[in-house]
Amino acid sequence: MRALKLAKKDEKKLFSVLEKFGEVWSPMPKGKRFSYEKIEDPEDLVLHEECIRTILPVKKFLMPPDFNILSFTPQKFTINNEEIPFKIVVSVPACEIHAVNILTKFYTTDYVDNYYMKRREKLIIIGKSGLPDEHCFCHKTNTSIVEEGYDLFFFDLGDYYLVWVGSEIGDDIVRKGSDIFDENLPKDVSQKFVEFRKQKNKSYKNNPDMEGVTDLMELMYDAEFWDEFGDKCLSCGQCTMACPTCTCFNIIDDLELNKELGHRRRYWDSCQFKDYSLVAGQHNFRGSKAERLKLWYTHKLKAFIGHFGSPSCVGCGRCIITCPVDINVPTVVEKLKS
Amino acid sequence: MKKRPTIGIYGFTGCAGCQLALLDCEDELLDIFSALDIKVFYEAMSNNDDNALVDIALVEGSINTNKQTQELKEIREKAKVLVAFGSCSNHGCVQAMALGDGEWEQRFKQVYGDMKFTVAIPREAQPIHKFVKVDAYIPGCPPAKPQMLRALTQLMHGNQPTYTNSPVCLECMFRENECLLYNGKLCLGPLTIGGCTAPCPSHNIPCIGCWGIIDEANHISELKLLKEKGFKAEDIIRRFRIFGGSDIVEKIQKLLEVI
Amino acid sequence: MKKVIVDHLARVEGDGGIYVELDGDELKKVQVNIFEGPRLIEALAIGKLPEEVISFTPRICAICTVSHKNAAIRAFERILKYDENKKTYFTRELMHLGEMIESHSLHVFALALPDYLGYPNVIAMVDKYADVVKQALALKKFGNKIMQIINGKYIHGENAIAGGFGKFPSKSELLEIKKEAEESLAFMLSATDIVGGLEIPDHLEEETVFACCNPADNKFGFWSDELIFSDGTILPSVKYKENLIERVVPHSFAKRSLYKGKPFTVGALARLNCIGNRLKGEARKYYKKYKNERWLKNPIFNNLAQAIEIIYCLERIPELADILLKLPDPELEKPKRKKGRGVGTVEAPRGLLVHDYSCEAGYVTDANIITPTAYNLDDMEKYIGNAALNLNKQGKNESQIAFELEKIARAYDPCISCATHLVHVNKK
Amino acid sequence: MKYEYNKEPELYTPIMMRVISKRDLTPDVRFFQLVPKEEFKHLDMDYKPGQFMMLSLFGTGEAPFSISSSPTRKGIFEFAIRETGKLTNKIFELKDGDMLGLRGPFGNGFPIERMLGKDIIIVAGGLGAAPLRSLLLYIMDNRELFGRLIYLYGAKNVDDMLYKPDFVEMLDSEQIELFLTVDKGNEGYEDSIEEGKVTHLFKYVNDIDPANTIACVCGPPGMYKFVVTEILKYNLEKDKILLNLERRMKCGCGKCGHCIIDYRYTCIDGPVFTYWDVIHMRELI
Ligand SMILES: Cc1cc2nc3c(=O)[nH]c(=O)nc-3n(C[C@H](O)[C@H](O)[C@H](O)COP(=O)(O)OP(=O)(O)OC[C@H]3O[C@@H](n4cnc5c(N)ncnc54)[C@H](O)[C@@H]3O)c2cc1C
Ligand code: SF4
Ligand code: SF4
Ligand code: SF4
Repeated sequence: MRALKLAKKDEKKLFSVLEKFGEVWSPMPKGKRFSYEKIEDPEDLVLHEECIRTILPVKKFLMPPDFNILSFTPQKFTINNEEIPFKIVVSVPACEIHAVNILTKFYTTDYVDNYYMKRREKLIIIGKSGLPDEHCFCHKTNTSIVEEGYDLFFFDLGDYYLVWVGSEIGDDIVRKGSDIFDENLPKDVSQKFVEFRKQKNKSYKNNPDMEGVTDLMELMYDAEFWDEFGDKCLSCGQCTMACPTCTCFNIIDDLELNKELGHRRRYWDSCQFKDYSLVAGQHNFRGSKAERLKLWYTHKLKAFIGHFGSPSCVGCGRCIITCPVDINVPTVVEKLKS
Repeated sequence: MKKRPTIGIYGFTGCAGCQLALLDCEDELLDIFSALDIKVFYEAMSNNDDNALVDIALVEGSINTNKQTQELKEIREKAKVLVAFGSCSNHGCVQAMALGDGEWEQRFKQVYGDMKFTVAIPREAQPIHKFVKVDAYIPGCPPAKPQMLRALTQLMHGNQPTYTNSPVCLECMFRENECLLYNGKLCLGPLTIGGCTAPCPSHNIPCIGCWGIIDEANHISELKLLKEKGFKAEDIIRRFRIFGGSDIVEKIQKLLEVI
Repeated sequence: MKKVIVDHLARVEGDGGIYVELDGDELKKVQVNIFEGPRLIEALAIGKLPEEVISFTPRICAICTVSHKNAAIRAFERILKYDENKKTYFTRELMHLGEMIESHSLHVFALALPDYLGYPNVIAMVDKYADVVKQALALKKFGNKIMQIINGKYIHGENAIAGGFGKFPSKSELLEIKKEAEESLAFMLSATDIVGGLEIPDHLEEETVFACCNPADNKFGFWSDELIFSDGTILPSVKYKENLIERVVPHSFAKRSLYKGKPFTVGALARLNCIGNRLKGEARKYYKKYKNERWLKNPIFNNLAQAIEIIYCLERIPELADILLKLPDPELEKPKRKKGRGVGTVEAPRGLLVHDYSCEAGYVTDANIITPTAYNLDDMEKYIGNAALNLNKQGKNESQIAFELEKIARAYDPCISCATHLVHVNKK
Repeated sequence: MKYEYNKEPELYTPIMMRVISKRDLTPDVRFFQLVPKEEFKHLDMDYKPGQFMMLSLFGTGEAPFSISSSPTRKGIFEFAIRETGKLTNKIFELKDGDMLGLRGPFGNGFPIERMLGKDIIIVAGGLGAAPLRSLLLYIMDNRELFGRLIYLYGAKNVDDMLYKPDFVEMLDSEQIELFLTVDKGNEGYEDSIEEGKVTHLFKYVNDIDPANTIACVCGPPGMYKFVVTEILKYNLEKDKILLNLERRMKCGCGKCGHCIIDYRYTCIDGPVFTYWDVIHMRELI
């Protein structure tokens, strides 16, 4: 893999290079948190020192919360062929890139979801390794290092960034920006890189013990704590919206007033909602909140292994700072272990 | 050309906002009037035909006089599909916030003294399903434009309108808001029927629950949570009641047990 | 005996009717009946927190929701002792103008105009008056847009709270509002001439007293802490009860009010009659152009007054936007006091609106809300009586009379759902 | 990133079908015959018994329905649809010639290859007879490829029995050992239909060779446990008991998530599961 250097003094010039490749999106403050927003001002492109945990993850670009998939008349259905612009997201942490890789695997296995893939092809990911905060636990889910799925990946090594090139587009970008990207890496780069990694590894403050949770999910299936969590859960669905590897959606039809034209809408659904598993005859396969939570945690900690070899939780910590009643991967893992 | 479905839009006690919300669909108003054969719509037109049989009856407002009960029953007879339109008709809205506390007559006396009214005999406000069979519900205080238009078109095509089964939090997350409840504000989003597109949390204002209570609402857990966050139990329960209408009445006892 | 009965007033908000009994040349009975059931909102306000009352009292009426919100906020801010900050103040004013535009354009174009042009509703006018209808709807939509941007929703938004706003409108939103106001003015000027050119019947005329808020510094505007009457009286808002006496009548769930023992009128016409000479710009030109003696005795001119007020709003918005663009967003303030009484008087589109609260230890102990329609009902009955008598003399039949009477009610733009909340509770 | 993937066919886009005939099977179940509209006739829409399709109606929505016809009778698609809600109410309003959208087939279907040469026990409850009809017809049309065919069918009452005339007629057939029952009230059919739960028909199932038999079950969610208990008494291997399950589905192709059970998607890994899966995974029945 190619690696280059970007001097910090040239950081502000990055925007004008990226701009040539599409819309530039970067984490912007939203209250105490962040969200990926489209930016127009080079000043808004900030490569933060710590990992930025936006309210909604990168999946919002790949499968928008709510969009039309088909248009139809009584005679025929036609796919929504809207032009999707290239988007460049900046400052994406490693765990999120893992999440995108999981999504991509998921959406291309068995059947290929073109709505996802159309957007994936148009998404340029500029990763950035930052320092963890008090909630990050990607070191426990093996997602703190990422090897594919990004176009460029930045490491902050003091007065410059080390930039990995991860794709053809990434290569195009560094070529376009040849005045700021420098092929000649400083001599001390490997030493500094090791230092950075060491410091990062030392900085984790959240250390849930994830060892063996997969089997514990099975063993503790009937444990009482699930009901306690069920009594607490508000069924607000925030956890599933925030989680970078949650994919469930619902489909409904909308008609246009006074016209023989309609649209089929696809929008995020949540397994925490009551009618998620409801079928005809009012039979509900997951009538209780506890059952629905079990489904979610099975999916995060166990089920994905069956298909893809690793669980789908990437340790981003979103569930921790999203769930109002403290149901999240670390608290569930703690219960599994007690 | 297909026959246009006939519709009647009737208002009882409320703020008339649901009908107004319909008139507020400025861009679609011409379409609405041409797609539907509107027989009754007092707020918007004067050539109303009170006796018309209608395919769809949209009923706004709660019922709180004997005269209204009578009229509502007549509308039921005339309508193929009767739709409760907006919070007042769905669950009573604010005028039903004290429903079941047994003090209505006292309140009435406080206000009007011993006056004997000739217009009608008043009573405590109730949602319309207490009097007639309701075929579909459109929640909202008032219903939001996209959801209302969707419901209208569905009704026009003979479909049941989709009833949102997700709380306000879903749309709040779609708009990528920092969660107010998480940050210790008294937000009723998780207890409230979605569809409004979460305008209030999007303006940093906690949801006050104006669309009414969602099926799965976990009042007990939210009560416990808010108590932990430092709110007084009676303040929380009172907040639950303001827009809870008739739906909260059965839950109150359980909540009182918790505190 | 001739009876004129309008069972159900059309093209007004809420459920009301008119009942008139004529015996030969004599008027036996005239009643504006309000069937809309009482909601006892004020009684329900007792024992609640100010923020809760501020969110649910606007549910009294959808079309005046912002006025109710501003009135309630003004009342409570006096109790809770907030300092007024400029950004908040002017943002509220902008939001208020949004409601004026929305409500007035709905009333003038969609509810009243069809009467004069002989249509059952505004949509039916499309064939001949497509342009007017489209632009009027666009104007109405503009009013809604302002309320949606500032208050969160166009009906019952929650963004405005005591102490400020959850979120202030952004720069681009303000610029958008400003631009649209400027662009709408031309249409409104020509539309005002259409309304000004209508023939106004004189079968009801009689002098009356008008009342409205008296904005400070001799300015035109929609709120203040003083009331002004067309007989020259000026009264601090907190003393409203001294001159406006309430009573209950059996044929209506709305209470009535009298000024010095006589009925009076509030609303756009009242505002222009009392403080219209303070207008500036195009609004002043149009005021000068159309103002005449008959304005003092004929409520039907209310529609014209509303049109002129829309011009005022469209001229005021760019000014406000410019001011707001320069001011930084303030932090949300905290209350400094928990008890006391506060009266908030504002001008709703249909006239004077009073919110009067008392608090003890942070909770509401007393609430009184008087809505414009409630103030107007007595005068409305008076004019309806006059008209009935005169039209009867001219030999008109029942249905012809009924049509004319309805027009009067509509000119007043009664907001019946408002009216039924006129109640006063005193809980010790 | 560059991705290699097959962009066709469009997963979520239905093709248009035309209703050519319909009839009532029970008071709330109607049988529909559909053929592709001209422009879609060339598409190869082969399917297996036990698979399902997503049916779409303009503006109302989409839902999964088992194919009731057999691939041995090409060109026509048949469905037995119960009126239970929004979409199905609208489907019931369809007239001959009306159009609806269809996509699929989805699901694994019955493992026909494994079943060849075997004795087959089919147990159907209620609407379960719809997907099992596909299998039944398939076996009947290829009768020589299978061993014994035992069919047990239970319905709530006589009126609710799907394909009743066909079944009653088949009772005399040499090709099939068929037994019918209703929960209550067999008036008028005392000779042909018994009274009692479907499990009670197992008394007629005798001389089973467990090594050479496969059982296929489909019915309401509550039925599986009881039926499986009965079948296990014949010592059938766990993976020779096949259950056709139902879950909520929105996409039919393993993306929307609703039908997930542990790591399996009912729409891809099912709807036909083995009894071993049931033991292996919780929540299946
Ligand atoms: C693999 C499979 C095969 C099926 N085969 C048949 C069949 O052959 N004949 C038949 O009549 N029915 C069949 N069903 C059930 C059928 O899908 C539902 O009856 C149908 O979705 C109800 O739709 P509706 O819009 O009329 O009901 P709604 O008004 O939407 O709701 C009625 C009930 O149906 C449930 N429901 C809604 N959507 C779905 C969905 N997508 N999947 C499952 N349940 C849903 C609701 O939860 C509710 O309880 C099958 C279901 C599955 C999963
Ligand atoms: S975020 Fe928490 S409360 Fe909300 S649905 Fe998820 S687990 Fe339940
Ligand atoms: S702010 Fe309120 S509505 Fe939004 S997610 Fe949090 S609890 Fe739900
Ligand atoms: S209060 Fe809640 S339900 Fe009502 S509009 Fe606001 S967010 Fe929606």
